[in-house]
Amino acid sequence: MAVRVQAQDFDVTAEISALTRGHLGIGAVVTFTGLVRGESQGETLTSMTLEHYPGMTEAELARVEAEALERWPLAASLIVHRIGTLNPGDNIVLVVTASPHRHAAIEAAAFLMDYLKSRAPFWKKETTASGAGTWVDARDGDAAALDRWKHPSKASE
Amino acid sequence: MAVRVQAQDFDVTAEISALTRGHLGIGAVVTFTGLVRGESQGETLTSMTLEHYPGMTEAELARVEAEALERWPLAASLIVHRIGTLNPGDNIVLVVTASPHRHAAIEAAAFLMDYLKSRAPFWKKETTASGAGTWVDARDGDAAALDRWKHPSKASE
Amino acid sequence: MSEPTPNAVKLLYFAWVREKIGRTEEICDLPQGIATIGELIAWLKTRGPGYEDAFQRPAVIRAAIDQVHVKPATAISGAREIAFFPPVTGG
Amino acid sequence: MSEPTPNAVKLLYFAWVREKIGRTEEICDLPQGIATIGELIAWLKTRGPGYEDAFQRPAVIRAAIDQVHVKPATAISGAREIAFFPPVTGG
Repeated sequence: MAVRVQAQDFDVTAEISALTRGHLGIGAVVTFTGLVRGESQGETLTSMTLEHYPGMTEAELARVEAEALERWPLAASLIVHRIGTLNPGDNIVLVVTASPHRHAAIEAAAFLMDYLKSRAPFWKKETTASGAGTWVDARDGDAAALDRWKHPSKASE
Repeated sequence: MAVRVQAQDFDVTAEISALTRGHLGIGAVVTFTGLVRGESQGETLTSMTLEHYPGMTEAELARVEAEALERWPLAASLIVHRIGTLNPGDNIVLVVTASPHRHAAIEAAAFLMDYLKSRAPFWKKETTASGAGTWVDARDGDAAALDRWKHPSKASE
Repeated sequence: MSEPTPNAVKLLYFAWVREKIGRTEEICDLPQGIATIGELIAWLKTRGPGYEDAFQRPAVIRAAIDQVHVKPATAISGAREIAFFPPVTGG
Repeated sequence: MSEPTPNAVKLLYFAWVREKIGRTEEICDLPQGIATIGELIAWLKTRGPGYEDAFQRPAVIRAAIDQVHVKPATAISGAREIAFFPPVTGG
């Protein structure tokens, strides 16, 4: 039950260990890691810079996490989001969910990513080989991904 | 694109790194880790022993993985399953999926776990504090979990 | 920075909204008659070329009052901090 | 262990099927007339108390021919290796 916004990298194994140690009721841990891809719309990416809204970011991530905890019986969860300038292949975001059984952990991780992407105040600026810096546009698919959580009977399938 | 059956533990970070290094098209990595829980039907668990069918296990895991690769555009995937005697809190199984976008990675990881649980020839024997060794019964829920992948329109929601 | 007066509000800008306006934040004394986020955007747009550029398509502007997402019709009365930014792209 | 003769097949047992029968594997000369997995189970059941106990509820017995899952009605002709086990519980 924690959210962190940080410039430094994270270690998935270490985060899982810290989250599950001593919780012998946990049978399933799911992690989602988002990475900087090496190209954007056909152009080679040289770096990506993440801006955020300090204060609101942490508050919004905590609200998203609280909503997941209301919907699924999670034993533990974690959201870590990096800020600053990152290179292709670098980690951007980590979501970890832990629960007694696997389906809750998997669904909650998917939910956290969909909600985080639509609500947490981060903005990505990509720099390509040509030197141009471009703010990434929000994807229509992300809004559609969000919609499915509004129909509990579908989301639980 | 690999499956391993082994007695020793695995390191999630190391497995992710090995799988994604140099693949700059990967934007999303999902891991599922199954852990030995500390109790079973109200009794304290002291250990769990995993038996398997050498040869068929690897073949079946490879078939399950091949099916996931046919259904989702995965850039990389991995299944690691431990055998032998494990203690509460120990890792049992790891599934890793990597893809350009997150939904494919999440769905494929869920699929791999559901299929692996119903098809890979492993059997768990639990030892409880009272000293009794009991073979774990297959759960009805696992068969139901499998069914949802037979309706592509539902599974892709 | 001095404390805002009762009629003043802190405005924050992020990403390309920030770049177009050319500033990260400012304390603004709002004129009478501005009741909602949408009305505030319409007024900000008149404050110069940078603002006009930033707010030329209100449909792609998102806003937060005191660090909570709000809609264009949301009342701003009582707000201490109002932020404007493009649709978020984290994750 | 000698190579199986043309009429012989290697049988493998796992988990509680193995424990009840008391062996991991054996090479068996099958009598004439056993065409399917279901028929093989019915015959194995007659081979002693351990087998009878292991196969008393055929509905909970799973089988594989040459390391591929099969059904009770599957023909066994040509099989080199036939395994019997409870429903799997890995993962």
